[in-house]
Amino acid sequence: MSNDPKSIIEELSDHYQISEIKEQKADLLLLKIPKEDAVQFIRELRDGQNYTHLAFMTVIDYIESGIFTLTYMLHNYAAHHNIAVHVDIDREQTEMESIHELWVHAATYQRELREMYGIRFPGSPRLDDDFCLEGWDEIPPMRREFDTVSYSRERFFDREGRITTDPREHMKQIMYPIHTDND
Amino acid sequence: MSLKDLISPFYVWQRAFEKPYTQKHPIQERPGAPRYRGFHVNVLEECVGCGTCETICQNHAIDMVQVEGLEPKPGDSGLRPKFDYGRCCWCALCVDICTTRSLRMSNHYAWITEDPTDFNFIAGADNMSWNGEEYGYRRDDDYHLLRGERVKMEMLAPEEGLKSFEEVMKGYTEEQAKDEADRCVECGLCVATCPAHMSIPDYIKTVREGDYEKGLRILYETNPFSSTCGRICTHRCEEVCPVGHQGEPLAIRWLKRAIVDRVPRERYREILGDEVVENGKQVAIVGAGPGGLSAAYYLRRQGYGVTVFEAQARAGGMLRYGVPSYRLPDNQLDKDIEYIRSLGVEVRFNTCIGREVQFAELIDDYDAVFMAIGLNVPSSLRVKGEDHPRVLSGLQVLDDVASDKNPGVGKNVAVIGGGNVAMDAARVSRRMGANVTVLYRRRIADMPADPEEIHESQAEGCTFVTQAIPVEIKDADNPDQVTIVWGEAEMVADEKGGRPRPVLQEDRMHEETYDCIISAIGQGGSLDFIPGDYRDQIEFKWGKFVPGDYQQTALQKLFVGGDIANNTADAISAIEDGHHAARGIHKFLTGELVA
Amino acid sequence: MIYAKRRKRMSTQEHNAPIDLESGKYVKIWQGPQHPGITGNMALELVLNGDEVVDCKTHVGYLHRGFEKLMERRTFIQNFPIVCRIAVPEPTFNEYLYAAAVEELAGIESPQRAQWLRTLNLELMRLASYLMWLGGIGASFGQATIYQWTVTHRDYVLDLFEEMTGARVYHMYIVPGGVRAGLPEGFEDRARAVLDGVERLLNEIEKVLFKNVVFKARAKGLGIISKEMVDPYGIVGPNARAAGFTRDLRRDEPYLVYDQLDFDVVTGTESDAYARAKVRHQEMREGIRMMRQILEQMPTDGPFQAKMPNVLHWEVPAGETYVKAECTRGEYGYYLVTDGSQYLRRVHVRGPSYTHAIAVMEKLAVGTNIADIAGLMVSLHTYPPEIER
Amino acid sequence: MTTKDQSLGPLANDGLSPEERDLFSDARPVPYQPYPIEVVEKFVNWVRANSLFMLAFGTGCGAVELNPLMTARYDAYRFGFQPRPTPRQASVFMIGGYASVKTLKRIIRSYEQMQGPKFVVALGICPVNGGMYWDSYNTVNQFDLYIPVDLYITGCMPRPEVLLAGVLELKKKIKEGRADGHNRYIENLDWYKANQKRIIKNWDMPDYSW
Repeated sequence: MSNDPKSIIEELSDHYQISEIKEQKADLLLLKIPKEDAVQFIRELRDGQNYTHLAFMTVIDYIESGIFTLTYMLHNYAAHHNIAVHVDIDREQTEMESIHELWVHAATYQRELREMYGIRFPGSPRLDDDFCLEGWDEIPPMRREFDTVSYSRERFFDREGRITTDPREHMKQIMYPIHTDND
Repeated sequence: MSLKDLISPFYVWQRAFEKPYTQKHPIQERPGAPRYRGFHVNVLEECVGCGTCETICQNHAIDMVQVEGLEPKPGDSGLRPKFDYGRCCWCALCVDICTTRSLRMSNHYAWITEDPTDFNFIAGADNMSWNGEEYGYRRDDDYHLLRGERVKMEMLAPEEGLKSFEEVMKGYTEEQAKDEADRCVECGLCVATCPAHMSIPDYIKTVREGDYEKGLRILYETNPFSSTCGRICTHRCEEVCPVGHQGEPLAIRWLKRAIVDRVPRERYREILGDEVVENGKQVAIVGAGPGGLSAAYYLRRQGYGVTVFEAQARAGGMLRYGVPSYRLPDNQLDKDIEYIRSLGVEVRFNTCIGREVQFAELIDDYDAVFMAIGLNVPSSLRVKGEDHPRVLSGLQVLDDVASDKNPGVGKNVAVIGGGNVAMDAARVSRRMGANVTVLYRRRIADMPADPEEIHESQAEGCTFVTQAIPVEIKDADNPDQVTIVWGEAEMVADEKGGRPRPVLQEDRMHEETYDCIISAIGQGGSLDFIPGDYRDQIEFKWGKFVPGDYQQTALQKLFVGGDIANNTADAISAIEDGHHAARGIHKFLTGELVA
Repeated sequence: MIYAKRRKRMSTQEHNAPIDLESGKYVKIWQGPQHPGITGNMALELVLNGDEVVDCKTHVGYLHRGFEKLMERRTFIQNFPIVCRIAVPEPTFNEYLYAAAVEELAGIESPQRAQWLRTLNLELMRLASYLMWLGGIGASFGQATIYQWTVTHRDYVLDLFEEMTGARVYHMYIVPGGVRAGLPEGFEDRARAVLDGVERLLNEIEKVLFKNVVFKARAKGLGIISKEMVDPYGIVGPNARAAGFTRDLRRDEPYLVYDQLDFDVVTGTESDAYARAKVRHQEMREGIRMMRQILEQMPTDGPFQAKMPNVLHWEVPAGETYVKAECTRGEYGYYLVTDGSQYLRRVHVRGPSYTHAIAVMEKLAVGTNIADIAGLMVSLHTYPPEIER
Repeated sequence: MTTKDQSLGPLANDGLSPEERDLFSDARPVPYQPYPIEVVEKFVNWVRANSLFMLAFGTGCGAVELNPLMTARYDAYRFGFQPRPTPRQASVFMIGGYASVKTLKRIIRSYEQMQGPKFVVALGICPVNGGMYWDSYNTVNQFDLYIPVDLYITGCMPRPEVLLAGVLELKKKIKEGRADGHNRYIENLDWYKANQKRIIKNWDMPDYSW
């Protein structure tokens, strides 16, 4: 078995539709895989290619194109190499196969993603338990359309009595008030 | 388990005989380290209220507020940062970014209170116990969040420059312009100082973003002479740029040029979207200099019929005849002027008021008149013999050069004066192959000319003789030459606190002979064409108009501006006068402005 | 021998027996969030059969501030003060990783001197963090003296930080592009004195804690992480090293100047709480060794900050990277995604406590005596704030 | 704040199910009444001030500087200040910086379980005006809307020295009989409860945790 990440990917390309391969640096390779094959592909990397360590899994919200991109960061201890597996899933019908059987701690990540983004991972343990939040009844807070500032202002109130002045406006009002009031 | 394991822990008793760790009076004994990031201090006199600290604060802990006794002035907004210690996290980014380094931190850290609204104070202004503390966090000299060095602009080597009237400053490349624009902190202090109040931070932003079309639109909101100003503006904005406290200020003028250089003239109309809808009213403008044409542009945009009367054969006024083409190439000036004329502004050349057209006609025939006739009478040296034929005026020399005439300066020239006209005359003479000596009453630092101009003149080989006061001009042995007598001066501090005065030292006199002497110590205006009955209604001072709000005079239809009506006598002020008068005329003609 | 016997005697719970809370055989108790026997602000929901834990559920989120959200709406420089707050007792690693990730994406290289200063800062932080932890493990097994000593010595290390960076806890020293200042005058000598003091302390702790019969009796055999558990649970750092894995990012994938330093990767074999403590104890010595080398070899002049764009409108090119470092608990990582704007598209902070305090803790707690839960938890070295962020 | 209204009836406890309601007291807490004789009250205050028991609950990052405060170098014990593991024994609550909504719920329970008169010291900037987390969706910005605070110590983190100074300040305040947060809470209980319930969505505990 070759340890060279590129040949691994080449080898796997025969069976999987790997796209957007990018070598970010010597020890990090990014690639994308269709949703259907993702878990099988990750299993293959873990069992066949020695990528035994799941550093983390997370998601990137591309709200403008309506997708969530899941990232599974796998690590090969022998080769000291990371592969980031990207999987695009729909932003509205957010569901993804669970990988808690491959790594126990993946269940915790999946719980977090369920809570913070609303992604469902059927079968993942304690998935619907509260993780960080309690009694949350808004849209999941990490989704990009959630505006944390206005939420905080409405809910927790800033202390009153603060006023700020814009230097440019202030100078304008005092030094040349009539020089700009037209067109 | 062994006996050793049982006994081993009793080793702790060994410590019983040592000096205890406990600090007896921790509160008193432990001031913060010399670098400790404690409570803020601000040196109010050094702070310019640019608000960069407020911008960078990720916690919104800083408000810019008015402080009693501090008024806005050029380069200082008069505001000072007020800290909310219910927000501050003592990251000291505000200290790092502070343009003047006036904001610092003390090493005090104790503040306990019952009332949460207490934690608000204006550093330096409010009486806090840590004000003036010696220790505390300061930005390290080798650590910068802002760059103090300006991006250098490529320029013609002095020896090359001397050979022709080719433009000396080459302009920024796109890359350089972005790099320079990146230094801006977007505080906007420059806006108040710019006579035209251009939206400087906004157009610099467009350079950064590479959106030159938007940049041009922003420029034309306040300045239709952007190509010109991008080259020869007196850039008072740069003098107040807070980034300058860290080294050099932003090259605001050149960034303006960077925008205009990248937009072809043919696309102006399309980009600016100027549509003229005639409103039937007619305005006369006297003088096709920057002031007059600026007014023409803004009035035309609002649909006024505009007729410009120009005594010379070409438009541009002092920009055309007073600024040599190695600083402002003709085609660049034309770029600005052509666009204004393309909107349908009619210019009548070789038409002088009082000669071809009478003042009263203008007042009677037009709905309003804007007068920006400029200064074209050289000031007198007020020394004996100054009407010597070999004493030329700086303006005349420049005028001749601009009109492709030989001013005949000779091989050996003395230029008297320290302003931009003097520098221009000196450099033009150098290009004519003359050796040039510049005589100036005060020191180089006191010269009203742009530092770059002075620097370039020196680079091109002009000799500067400072603290030199002309005393007499007399005939030389050779009738084609002239002799000047000048005396050395000592700078004497002014009792009233003004700038130091040069005082002639009569025992140190010099006598030198030149092919010609170029006098360039300033200009005055001529207002003789205004008939007496009108004259009585208008206010004058030192031979200039004194306009009221919106550049209006007591003669309601008459608006004035430019060098003849202000004391700064530079292009950008004239442009603003024109723009402001256009505002005023519009208000006047729509009935909003009642004098 | 005696220790293993004790454990065996304890367990009365049948393997995989269903837990019926109504049966009266079990009792459910909460440890935390307000409890002296919990690390930080988190909670364990324990089901007990007698004093044996038969089920454990962790509850986190008491410290959740939504960092990843907040960082998405701050500019790159504005994130620099905030990242250190993610892991309170060990902020510097966050600063370094954030800076390193941003530098990588922006194509900035920090100068050599900054690299040395950063390494020194990280190693000092490791020492301070381990000292705090050592006190914690002492205290959780009833050895409160250790706690008094180590926290005080940690304070001496914090004094060094105060001199070097201007703050005790949140240093905000490693800034994208370099560091904020060089070392103050005479710092090296004071640092060496502190290191000497800590080294002496470590020798004493060897005698007072590691040879202590009580500590041995309680920590040995507690919370054994089998070799097979390590990868499926994502166990890293000293916890994995105590199980015999020689994995250390400082050696395996050297960053900063670690490739110029001479140090050993400490491992253990027993993989119980005692072994984990021992590994960390030994690592502190290695850390001190490293710091002495750093103080010796570090360049004392030259720039410590790279040329930076104007941070007020700093746009980092679109890209994505994962940067990691070996913190006291293992692989600490920052995953940054940028989209070419002034703001981050996404940041994910990978803290080792994430798995240690939840998946691993839930597994190891089962079968443990309730009295040892605190010790077990400390032995895994977890920081709740980095779980919840 | 609303007017002090003690004529209100028992607490509603409407967050609890009917069966649970029987298990909890619905009595309203009573404000602390000073001893009628001034000297006695002064003496009692002096005693109180010199045996302050802090609740060991690290609610936020501020807790990290409590460790040095309680250990050898700063040794707060000598000032009559020491941590206790349970609210029943504690009289001082040190709010360690920011409070997330989830923690706030536990803070309320712990605070109510403490024996009166009790004192609250808020550490750091976050309880004052949100601090670092002013825009976070999960941390409160003004802590005094939910629990009365007797003393604020600014800083991020406040150093052990200033914590110590804060303790001394608190002692002074108690001796002068001005530390009345406890009574403020009870007298304006409904106002505080309304604030608390507005942000704690799953209010499943009694209105006052006796």
